[in-house]
Amino acid sequence: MVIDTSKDLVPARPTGIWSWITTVDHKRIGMMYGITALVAFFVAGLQALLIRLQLTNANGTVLSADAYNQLFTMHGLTMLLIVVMPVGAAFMNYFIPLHIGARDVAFPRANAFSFWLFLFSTVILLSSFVLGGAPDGGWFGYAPLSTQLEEYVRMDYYAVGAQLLGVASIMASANFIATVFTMRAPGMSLMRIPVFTWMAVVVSFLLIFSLPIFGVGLFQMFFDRNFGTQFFGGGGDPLLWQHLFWLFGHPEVYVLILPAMGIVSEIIPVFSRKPLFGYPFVVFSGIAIGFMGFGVWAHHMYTAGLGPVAEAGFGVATMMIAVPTGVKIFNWIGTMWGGKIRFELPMLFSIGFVSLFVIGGLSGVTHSVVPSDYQQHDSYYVVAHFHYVLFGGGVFGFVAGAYYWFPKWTGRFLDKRQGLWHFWLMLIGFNLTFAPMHILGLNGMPRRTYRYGEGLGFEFWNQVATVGSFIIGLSFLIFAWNLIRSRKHGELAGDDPWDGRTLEWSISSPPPVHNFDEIPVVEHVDDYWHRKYATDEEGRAVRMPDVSGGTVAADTDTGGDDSHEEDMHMPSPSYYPIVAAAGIGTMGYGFVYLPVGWIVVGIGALITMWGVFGWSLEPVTRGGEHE
Amino acid sequence: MSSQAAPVEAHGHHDVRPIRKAAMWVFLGSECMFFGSMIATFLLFRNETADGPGSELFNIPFTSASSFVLLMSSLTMVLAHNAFGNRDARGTRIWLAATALLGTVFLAGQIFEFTEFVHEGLTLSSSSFGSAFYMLTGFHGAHVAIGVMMLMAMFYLSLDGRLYDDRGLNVELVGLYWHFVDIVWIVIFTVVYLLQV
Amino acid sequence: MKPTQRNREPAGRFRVVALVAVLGLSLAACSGSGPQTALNPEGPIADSINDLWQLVFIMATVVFIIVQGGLFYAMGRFRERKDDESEPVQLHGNTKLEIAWTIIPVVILASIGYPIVRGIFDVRTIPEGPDVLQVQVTGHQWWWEFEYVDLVGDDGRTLVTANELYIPERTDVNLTMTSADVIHSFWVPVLAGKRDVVPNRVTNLTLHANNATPPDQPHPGQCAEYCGLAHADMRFKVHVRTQADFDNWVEGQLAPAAEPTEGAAADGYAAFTTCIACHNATVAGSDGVEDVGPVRTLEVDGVTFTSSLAPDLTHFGSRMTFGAGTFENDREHLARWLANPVDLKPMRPELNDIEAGRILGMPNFNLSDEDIDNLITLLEGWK
Amino acid sequence: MTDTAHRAHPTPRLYWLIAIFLAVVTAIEVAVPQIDALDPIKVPLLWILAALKFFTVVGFFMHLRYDKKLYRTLFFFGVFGVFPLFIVVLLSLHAL
Ligand code: HEA
Ligand code: HEA
Ligand code: HEC
Ligand code: CUA
Ligand SMILES: [Cu+2]
Repeated sequence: MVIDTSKDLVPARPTGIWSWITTVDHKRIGMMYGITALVAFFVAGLQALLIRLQLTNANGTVLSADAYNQLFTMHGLTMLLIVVMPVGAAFMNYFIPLHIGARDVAFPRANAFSFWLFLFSTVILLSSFVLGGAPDGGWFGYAPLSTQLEEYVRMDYYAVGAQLLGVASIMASANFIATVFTMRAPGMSLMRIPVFTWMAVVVSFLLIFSLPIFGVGLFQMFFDRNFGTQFFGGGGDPLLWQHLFWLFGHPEVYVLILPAMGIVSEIIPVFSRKPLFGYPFVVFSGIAIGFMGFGVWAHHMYTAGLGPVAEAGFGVATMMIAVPTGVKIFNWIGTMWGGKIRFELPMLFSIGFVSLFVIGGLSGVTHSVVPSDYQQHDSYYVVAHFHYVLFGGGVFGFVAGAYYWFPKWTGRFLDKRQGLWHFWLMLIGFNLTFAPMHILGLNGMPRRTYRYGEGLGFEFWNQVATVGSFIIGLSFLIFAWNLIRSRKHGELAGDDPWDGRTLEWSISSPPPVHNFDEIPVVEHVDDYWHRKYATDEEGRAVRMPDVSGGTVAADTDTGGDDSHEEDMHMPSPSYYPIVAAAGIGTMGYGFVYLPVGWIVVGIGALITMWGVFGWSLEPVTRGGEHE
Repeated sequence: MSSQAAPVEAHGHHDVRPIRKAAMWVFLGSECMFFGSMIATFLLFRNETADGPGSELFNIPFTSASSFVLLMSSLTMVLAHNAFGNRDARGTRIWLAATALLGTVFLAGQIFEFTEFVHEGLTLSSSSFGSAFYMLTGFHGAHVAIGVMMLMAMFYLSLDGRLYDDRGLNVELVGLYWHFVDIVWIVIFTVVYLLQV
Repeated sequence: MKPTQRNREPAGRFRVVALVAVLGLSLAACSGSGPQTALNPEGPIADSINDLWQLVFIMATVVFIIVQGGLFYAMGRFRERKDDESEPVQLHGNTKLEIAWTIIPVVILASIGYPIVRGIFDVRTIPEGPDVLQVQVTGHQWWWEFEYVDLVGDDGRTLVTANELYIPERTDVNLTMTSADVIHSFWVPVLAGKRDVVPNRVTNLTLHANNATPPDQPHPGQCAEYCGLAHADMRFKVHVRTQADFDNWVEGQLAPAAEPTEGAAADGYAAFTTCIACHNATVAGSDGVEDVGPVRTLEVDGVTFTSSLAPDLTHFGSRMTFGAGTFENDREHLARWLANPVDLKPMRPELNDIEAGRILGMPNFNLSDEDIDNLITLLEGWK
Repeated sequence: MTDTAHRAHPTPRLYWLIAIFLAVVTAIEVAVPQIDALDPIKVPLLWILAALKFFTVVGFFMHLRYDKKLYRTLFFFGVFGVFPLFIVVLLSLHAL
């Protein structure tokens, strides 16, 4: 893994556990997000398999109602907040600086802090299983059910865990926004940023503006549970929670899908050997989705009784999100059109994404038809819808990204044969699992039910779904094996294995600590491609003879000489971020177990102070003078 | 939270100050949503007093005075920033202290007000109105308190002339935060106090 | 330009066949099945929803076929070929095309805007007039309480029952609903969409059934909002009757239960004193008609709902099911219920607080087998 | 990228004037509820006055008038975003 840098002013890659704990390198932080999320995916997937086992037959007896309710709640929470969001964060951390030609994110230590806080929140949430019971109020924790049983700490875990995850995400998002807006390489105007990074920006804005609302809701839930306030119970209003939750919850679903859309927008051009069709349209449609995503939250509340006018308004607004989303779909197909499509694994998964996401999106549009949704709401039809968008969309997209960028992370390919098995099993298993749920839902099977009676005709399709879910499980076992093995033994890939278009392919695999020997000067969208290819009079790509891919970085003839850095001080490692995060995590546990927990809160506060003070007094860079 | 790292040289020709300011402004935008949610909650419950005490407890002259104090702390803050910009360490120090002092006076007023109200029977749990009122003004107060602490940290740094070191947190950022806390109170004062009487 | 591919490979053709097969199958599967389906409506409201659904489903299917068709076509047509060394034209976009595929979806969607809005008002209009049957519904963790506010017996009591709703055919029924604890949702798919039942709020739902149901095949319904532990077992039944049969039923229900004087039922009645801490029954005894258990009400937004601690048992014997529509009302199940309710249905009776009105299930009273037997005889006798 | 070309910063004199202005507006605000004649327009009037103070502080004390456009964009997303959202929330809960 260690690269020979030969120039001694280039920082070397440190090794050892301690170097990971104190790291402020965005690439390592990205890796840690990714690994945590992958582990969490297996945990949440295992929970899903238990759910499926329980539902295989009418009146299933595998799980108790109590266990089942905890499992589906944690399955949903984990998948959304601890799997898909962090996977997004993993890719963003790793690739935003590479995409915009920067050496790191704007605030490397805050970045590390975000990760550690995320990790501790994850630990808090998952540890609830063994410490008094996991949250069991559904992932959207509707009040007053969620505030009802004060004697159970379960929903305190929810309130605290989600709150801390929120803080971590807000910090990470502010970091990404500051990075993209202020640290782009010379020439990297906004309309030259790779689409993935654009989507990361949109996602960051969505989080920045939606998480505080959720935060207020969580505080209110927590106060109702612990301090006797009356936000949702008593004289309060249960629908207030629903508004606050979905004001966050709906933008959140676009937080989950936009990074995957960004990844697919990177992959499809590379494997079609054509630029993205209508780059500005794709970018603006992403921004439009972000804006519109804030205006449709109440489509989760059609049956709650908002009144016909509000329902009609939100119904129509919701439908219109199909428009910018459709633009993306059509532009992807437009990119493939007239191209030269190579069906490498990343491309296969991307096409899977497009195909399955359309199904999920269309079922979303049927939801937005309000009267229809009176029937579909809280039935398995919704479960089918969101797994198609989240799994068929999100997970397919992220897996595509993993196959695409694995060579950049490790310098090696993931095995193609195993990858093909993974793809086909996942595709088949996925459709077997979730397509039947449309039928179940329309035929009246409500979601979140730990058992269903005989005579309703639910057995057959449930059995199909269970079989399908195990096929998905198998496919991911193959994937896990592939990841573990290929890291050390995969086929060597070189720096630019796919003939890539964006800047990350211009540097070595894995990238050096400082990313770029020289900050690149950017002249085009897909700048790296344009360094390799010109177009002939017909508009076809022609490879330029003198530049060989992957070695551009070594040549020093690009860019002005003033961009050559004399000293390349990278931010120095620091353990204060993890200390501060651990302090806050400790406080979190204290808050769960109030009033006894106040002592723990106090201890946690002290640790946090230590971390924060140490952090602020510490010099910023190794070479940086302090005092 | 607010003391963020800044990789100075790592970014070559980038001036780090705009990066931090951008992050601060984004954070403030986010805070708008935070306070907006609580203000909306208060509006929702403005009449839900469960037949207990409600807005009739408000002492408008008193709160007007403390609002005025907070408003003027924005003036002292901007003067501190101005002095800081002119590399006038003494001026900076004096105005920082004045700002922290005014903030403390505001907090004292709020504590006084809360104890009054609790005596009258308006508590966090007495009604939805009480819950929303204390949550909103309480979180604002917490913001003021954090602001005062940051001001004192700046003051302390100014004593041994370390104010101009490159650091995650500096007078300008603290100033932005402080003004923000003030403008939030402008809205709260109107919505919670003036509109209710 | 590339040479056009004249001869399609078998692989391509297979894909098309597979696609058509899958689509056909899914279409077929989308016709309703089972008694709880939303796709075989039994009344005009569910019908109008279903019409809208069919419209949108067809629209979505067409879009689906076009998009997947385009995708698969592109995959087949533009895949990399071994013999072809040329690079593709580097087309960056086509503004006209892109505007077109922005506008077309807008038009499609706008075209269903009107039916949607009309549909909402169709379904949401609260029926009025003397012919409308008014029923008040209170959701409880985890059972349903129904009060027919306009149906009053000789003794001045309204008709109160639990978990099984009777309605006359071809009549508008207006449900006025609230919840005693957390949010529930009232859902009878064959008759109407669902409607949440929210504490502190009043919501309405209209039911209208075309035809009477056979006595043993009521329409199944279910709580559709997750409401905690036994949400899955918070079901109910809707019996549709001809007007005459309905009137008969009403008459029976309005009469009080008789206090048994001898035999197992009388012994059961003695044991029943435990039960009336929570359950009410209206019993005609030696000193007249009396509510033996607690009768409680809940006032929400000016509407007064009965909100009992536990299901009214006056006419328990006439119910087909119990435990909120979950178990057959027969001796075997009842015996298990009375021996240990939590064994049949998950509940949290250990958290009950009768004083505060918080009931989270029926506790185990460690009744003797004999008591159980007698209680069953009593309850089954109360038709 | 690094254009830090600000407009000329305001002077302390201006700051004092603004503070006086803010104090006057506050006085008006406190007076408005006392004047019965203003009752019909009290609510919009108070909102407008609050907005006036709000944007004066933001523009001058926080230098948003003089600073990069980027900051304005970032902040105004929050400021102007929050209003429509919660107006709709309150309307749908019949609280306005
Ligand atoms: C990745 C996450 C994701 C995404 C992207 C979406 C996308 C969409 N969702 Fe989904 N949704 C969820 C995740 C997601 N959703 C989740 C998790 C829930 C359940 C939460 C819970 O209850 O637990 C949910 C629930 C949900 C509901 C509430 C259902 C209910 O509970 O009653 C509704 C209602 O309107 C809805 C609508 C939509 C719409 C209209 C879109 C649109 O954005 C889809 C747009 C895409 C397309 C339409 C396809 C491509 C477009 C074209 C090819 C153009 C041509 C098309 C037309 C002309 C129609 N969703
Ligand atoms: C990104 C989000 C995401 C993803 C990827 C998934 C993935 C899966 N989900 Fe998920 N699901 C949600 C998000 C997601 N879900 C949400 C938000 C809810 C709502 C929760 C709520 O109502 O509050 C939900 C609810 C939900 C339900 C409804 C529960 C209910 O309402 O009662 C069901 C039921 O079948 C289900 C099933 C599955 C299955 C089978 C998978 C599979 O795809 C999982 C596949 C993964 C694995 C299988 C793990 C990998 C492999 C191993 C662990 C090795 C072991 C393998 C073998 C032994 C074969 N999910
Ligand atoms: C602490 C309160 C309480 C007491 C005392 C109690 N029950 Fe119950 N009972 C309940 C509750 C609550 C339910 C509803 C359970 C559900 O379906 O969720 C119920 C349901 C029932 C049902 C099913 C009703 C239906 O229509 O679904 C029967 C029958 C019943 N109880 C009989 C009895 C008998 C007999 C006794 C006395 C030995 C008794 N109960 C004592 C609380 C109580
Ligand atoms: Cu009641 Cu679910
Ligand atoms: Cu949504």
